[in-house]
Amino acid sequence: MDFSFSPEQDQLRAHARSFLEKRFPATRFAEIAMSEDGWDRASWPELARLGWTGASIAEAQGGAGQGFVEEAIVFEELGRALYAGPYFSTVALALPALACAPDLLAKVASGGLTATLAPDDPVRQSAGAKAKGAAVEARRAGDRWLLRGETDLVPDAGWVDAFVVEARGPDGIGLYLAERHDARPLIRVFDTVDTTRRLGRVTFDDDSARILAAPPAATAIIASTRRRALAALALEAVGVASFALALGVEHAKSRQQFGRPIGTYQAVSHKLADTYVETELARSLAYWAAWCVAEDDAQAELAAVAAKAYAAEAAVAACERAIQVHGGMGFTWDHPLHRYYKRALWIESFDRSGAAHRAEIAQALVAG
Amino acid sequence: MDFSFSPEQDQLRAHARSFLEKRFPATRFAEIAMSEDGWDRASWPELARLGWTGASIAEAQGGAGQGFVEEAIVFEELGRALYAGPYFSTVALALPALACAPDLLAKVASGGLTATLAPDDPVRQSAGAKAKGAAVEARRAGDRWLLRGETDLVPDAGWVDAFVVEARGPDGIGLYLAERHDARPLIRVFDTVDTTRRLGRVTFDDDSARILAAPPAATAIIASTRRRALAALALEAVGVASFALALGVEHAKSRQQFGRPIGTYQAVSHKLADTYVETELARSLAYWAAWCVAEDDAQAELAAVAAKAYAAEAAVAACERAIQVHGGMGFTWDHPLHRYYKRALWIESFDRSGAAHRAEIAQALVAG
Amino acid sequence: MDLRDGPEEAAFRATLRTWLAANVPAELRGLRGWTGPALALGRAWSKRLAGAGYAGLTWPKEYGGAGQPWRYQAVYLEELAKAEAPQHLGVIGLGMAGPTIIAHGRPDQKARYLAEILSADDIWCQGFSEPGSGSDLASVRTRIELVGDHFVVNGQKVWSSYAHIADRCILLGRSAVTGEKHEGLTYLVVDMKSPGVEVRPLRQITGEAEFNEIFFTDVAVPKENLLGEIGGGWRVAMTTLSHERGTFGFALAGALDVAVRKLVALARERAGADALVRDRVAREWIELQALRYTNYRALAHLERTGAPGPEGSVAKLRWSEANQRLTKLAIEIVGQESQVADGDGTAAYWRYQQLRSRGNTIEAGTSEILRNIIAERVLGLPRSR
Amino acid sequence: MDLRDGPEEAAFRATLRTWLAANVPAELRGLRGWTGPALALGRAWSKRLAGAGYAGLTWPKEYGGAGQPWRYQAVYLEELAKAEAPQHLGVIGLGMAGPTIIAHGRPDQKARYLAEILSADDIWCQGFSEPGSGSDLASVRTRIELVGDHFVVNGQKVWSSYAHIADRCILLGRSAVTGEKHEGLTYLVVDMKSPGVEVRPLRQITGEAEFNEIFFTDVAVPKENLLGEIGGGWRVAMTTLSHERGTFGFALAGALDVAVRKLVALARERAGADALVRDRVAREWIELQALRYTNYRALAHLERTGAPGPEGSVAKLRWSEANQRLTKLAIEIVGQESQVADGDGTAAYWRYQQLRSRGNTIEAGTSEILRNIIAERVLGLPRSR
Repeated sequence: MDFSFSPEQDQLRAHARSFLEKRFPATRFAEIAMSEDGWDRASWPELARLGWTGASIAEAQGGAGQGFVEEAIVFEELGRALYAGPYFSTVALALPALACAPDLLAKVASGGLTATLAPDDPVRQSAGAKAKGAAVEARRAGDRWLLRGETDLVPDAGWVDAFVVEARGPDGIGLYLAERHDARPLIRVFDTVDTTRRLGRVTFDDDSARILAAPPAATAIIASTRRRALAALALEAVGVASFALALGVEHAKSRQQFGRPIGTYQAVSHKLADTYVETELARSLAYWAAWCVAEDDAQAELAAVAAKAYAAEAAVAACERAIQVHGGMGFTWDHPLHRYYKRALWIESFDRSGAAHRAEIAQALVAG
Repeated sequence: MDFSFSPEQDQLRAHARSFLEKRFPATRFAEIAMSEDGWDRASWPELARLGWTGASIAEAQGGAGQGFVEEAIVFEELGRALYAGPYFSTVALALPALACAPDLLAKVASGGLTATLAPDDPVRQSAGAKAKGAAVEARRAGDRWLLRGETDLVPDAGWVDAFVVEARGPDGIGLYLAERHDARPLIRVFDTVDTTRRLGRVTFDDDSARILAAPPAATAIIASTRRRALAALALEAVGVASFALALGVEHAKSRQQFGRPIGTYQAVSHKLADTYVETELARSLAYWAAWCVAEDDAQAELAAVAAKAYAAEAAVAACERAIQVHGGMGFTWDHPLHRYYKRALWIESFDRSGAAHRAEIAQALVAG
Repeated sequence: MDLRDGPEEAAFRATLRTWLAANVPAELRGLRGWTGPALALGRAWSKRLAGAGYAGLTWPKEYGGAGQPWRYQAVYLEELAKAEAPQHLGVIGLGMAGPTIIAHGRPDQKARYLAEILSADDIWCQGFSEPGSGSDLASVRTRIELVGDHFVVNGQKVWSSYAHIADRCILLGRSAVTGEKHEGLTYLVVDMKSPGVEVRPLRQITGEAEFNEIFFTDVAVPKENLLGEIGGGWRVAMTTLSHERGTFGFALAGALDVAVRKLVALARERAGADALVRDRVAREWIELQALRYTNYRALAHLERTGAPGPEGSVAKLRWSEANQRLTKLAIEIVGQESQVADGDGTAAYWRYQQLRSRGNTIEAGTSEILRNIIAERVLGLPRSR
Repeated sequence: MDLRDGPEEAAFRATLRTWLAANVPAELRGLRGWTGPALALGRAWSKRLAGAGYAGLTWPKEYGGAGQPWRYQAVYLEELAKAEAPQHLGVIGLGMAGPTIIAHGRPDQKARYLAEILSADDIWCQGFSEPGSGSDLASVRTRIELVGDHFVVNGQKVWSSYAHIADRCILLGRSAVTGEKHEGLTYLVVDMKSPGVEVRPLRQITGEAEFNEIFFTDVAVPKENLLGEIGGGWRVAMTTLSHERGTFGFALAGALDVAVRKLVALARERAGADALVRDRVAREWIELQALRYTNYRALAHLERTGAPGPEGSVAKLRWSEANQRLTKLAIEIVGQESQVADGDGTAAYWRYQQLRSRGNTIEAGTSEILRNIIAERVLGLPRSR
């Protein structure tokens, strides 16, 4: 029973924090968020060189041979720095499927491939797409496959080199890789509230794809991808909440009203204390989920669902309290808080609502 | 559009408050609550003389010829004074059925008859009774009826002179009057948490009863009784919340910690401000419900359900915050707060939970 | 007690409702920002309201008002909200500047300002908050110096709605830096076209600019624009703020009524069977009724005593929190699509409303200050500062 | 990072679990109050725990403890809660008085007191809070005067668990009324059988008496019972309170674990299909996991640094609120029958738990004080007082 990070892991965190603070100060990430592309593409090779894109990839494929706990540290720090770039898409959403092909892993580790997941999940489509019954179908063509159909609300769709597509073939849902340089699907990037993680619609029109996992194997990969994604977002949310708390505390110490720093008022200080408490509880859940995912523990599913539900709500509340503590200033476009808030809302909306996640947990408890 | 009380109504309230404060100071009601009987029986004729038992009874039957708005004022003040006695049972629960018989109304107005309602509602029975499928059946015997069966969690069952019984006869549910002096049902009074309003089990064994309303008419009376009862409890809850607030404010002004009255701390003062706000909102809903009930307005059902759900929760929260503001002292048996808290919990548990009441409202909104 | 409209109110409501149905231009519904073509539409709409007699309903007849009791203003606000019609652009003139001038102005000031407020020829804005003075209004630092026959104003105001289109500004500034801070304040009417006045829109988290910063650099204000006395600005400002709260609750409950109706429709369409959604929808519907009937109680108090009670603070506090919960529930029902700003009308509508709602607990008195007011002025608790 | 028990912990846990299964007398489960026959059972149980080596797990070996790392105490608390076994009656001696004596006591005091704490021969209580000094401990007024070779104690203490059965009391009182209030405090060990000590049970809203008032009237306390120095009581008291928080979180999470399991069973039986109930049950389950893993993080910190982190305050704050919500949900599921105290076991159980839970946010540090501690000591915000 030892719930502490190793010295190497502590060092990874310290290094990540100082790298990101220098590389992406608040002024810089506002620029990036408002840029056409929404991403500083030059940062990707740097992340690869730091060993982050290949953290859990075996050394034989050019990775660092570590595991999800190390990736968890990176997710938390990227959340804290509001990093804009397809790390979540590539490492949380696409990597489990890419692991079916060692050549792809090597490309991810080296920074040569970014990817995302185009899910076949009606909950994760827009109302319009749901009405159309949108889905992607896969049809064999020699040793390749052809994809046809539409998938919606795909994270980072405009940025990535490749799509891992959950597509329906003759035997059920499989996982296919559509690389942009030869598949050329039609991509529409939406005007997303969190401009640093834009959603898009991807339309395939008999585009060429490679199969990564056939139906029976794909199911397990899809399930493990969801666990990774939820745990990763829980960690990002903890990073977001921590930073919002830090901004709120700093403001409460310096802003004066009625001749005293506003942090002397319990209406302010107790709100920040609650943020601290919820952030720490979210952190405990997120680290628990990370460990369960890393160890493929039997509790990984429940832990990831619980951590994401709790941490997302904690991050949203942390940003809301920080905005309130900042008064009018926290409501302005020029202050960084709203960008954190929008990321927190993005995280909260991913996969399913907190209520739906709690319903999953209750099902396991009450029925089990 | 005039949401104010008339001068006569204001006077009724002022008079009620001063009467109750003198008649039942805090020391006295603790004595009453801890007494074997739990009721100061001598107070009933006094209430009758004040015109409260017959407030809405026509002058021809010895009543005051007023309406539910006047009764509402009395309910609020009785709640504030934590009056122990079958006013709620008699005036809210039994009166609509008793109105079928003018002779009974005159007895209520004069203080000569107290009564309660034994409902046929599975939700309002204990788990034990539910398992037994308890219910009361009515069988004709000449011009009288015989009742047989069991009903549970009947308010003030140990005190009243008569039971209005929802019993199943050959044509459905009707309303019957079983007077204690001739019916003699078996009554078991439970050790109720709020000792000033004890619940009991009533078992009829072919006991003689008089029919008040036959099946088709009874349904409307049962529905209107529920509206009255919910509105009355909303008003009681407002009285309870107001008094708990007053205790909390007084304590916050006088209790010193760290060299200052604790009311200077926002952790205390904002809690009390929230109690004030919720109490005022509950009051608005309760008065609205009272007016709707008095006018038999089309919105009476929704208003009564909404007011009871909201006011009960507001009263519970008001007491909880007052206990917290009082610190350890608020947690002791000798302080009056816990009696108010237990009444608030009693009110909250009556009929259905707030969640179930909100489900009724949602059904009307979403389906309607 | 009678919660139905009396015959006169019923007639006024019916006429107004018919008038609104016929007169609210379709292109005005949901308009925000009052820039470009929206501004022209907004001005025309305000003049139309004024022309039909719906401006200054409660102003005394001697100043061109309709001299009606407060309940008419309440009905007006309810019906305007129900029709989803935009406010009169001159709300600050009608609700704050005008009543302040009526209470504290000299006859020449009344003659000069009031008619143009009523006719919607002059749009007014408010210059109270400053970057360093949000909740603590008495600490404003904008300097007012009397130099010969005019005042010279230097400083910065913030969170000023309508400033970008305003003709005049009610401004609270500091004329003395020594002594009690409340006693060094002076209240002026400033012509927004004066040299040295610069307005910069303040972009908020929704991406839109609804408020402004106003910079005053050596702005000359004629001496006759003084309202009240030099050093007597605090008392005048309190009049302005008390009028802000008069029937404010009706506008808020009206807006909440619209929001609840849209929420019910959304829930019915997309989450009709979800018990958790239903519970939260019912909560907001109950909260709406509670605010509505609290407003009616406040109105009865206002009409009887002439003074607004504490219910204005109650309504603002609870409305803001209800609107935040309600819009959050709506985006939760919409799901991940709520992150798409250019999605269909429903998603984009609720997304805007939800982000905008975060300002509700800050603007026009933070929730913290409102709770202080209730604790101190209503409950009589000792001051927390 | 490894969230599984290591081999030694696993062995300790397995042995303890087996021992508890064999040794917890059925009639002890759920006992409260420690009066009459319950007291004899409780004393016997405490001695049995001590005899099996489960008292003083983390105390140094030189003082008769097991000298184990904190994780053993954590496992002990988890398993004790899981078995629904009552606490050792000497918790105040083991967790507070003993460690304080080890830190501040003279060798003769250690020799005199520690062994009897471990063996459960002496039960201790705490005399800190007073009617006028709840949150503000430094303001205690109980007078301690040195008269010749003994102290004379006069005053009143309150909220003292176990006082009605205690042999000794750790008492904080005032030996000087001038100067800084923290500096006039003195810390004594008082024999509860001394003449002039009177204990009165304090009946609480559940109807039971779990705490006591202690009245001291001219109680003579030998000079050698002084712990630390005259006027140095504050520092000694801080040691006592910091030990209260060491692995306190594990006892709380253990209790919550039992409560959540009972809640799940209740929900399954009586409200299995209710989506609102399910949502709230899942919330408490998640909260439990969050507290559990926060405890593990705290434990890692404690073992590495030797000092408890802020997580003790976090655990106490959140456990108290969770227990209040959870018990409220339970009585809501039970329905109106929850008002009947003599109903079946389920209704009466939850009714007691729900009423008792209202004390959770008051006892052992109010939630308001815990939030102050977090704001000031963890976040570094300025003091609110």
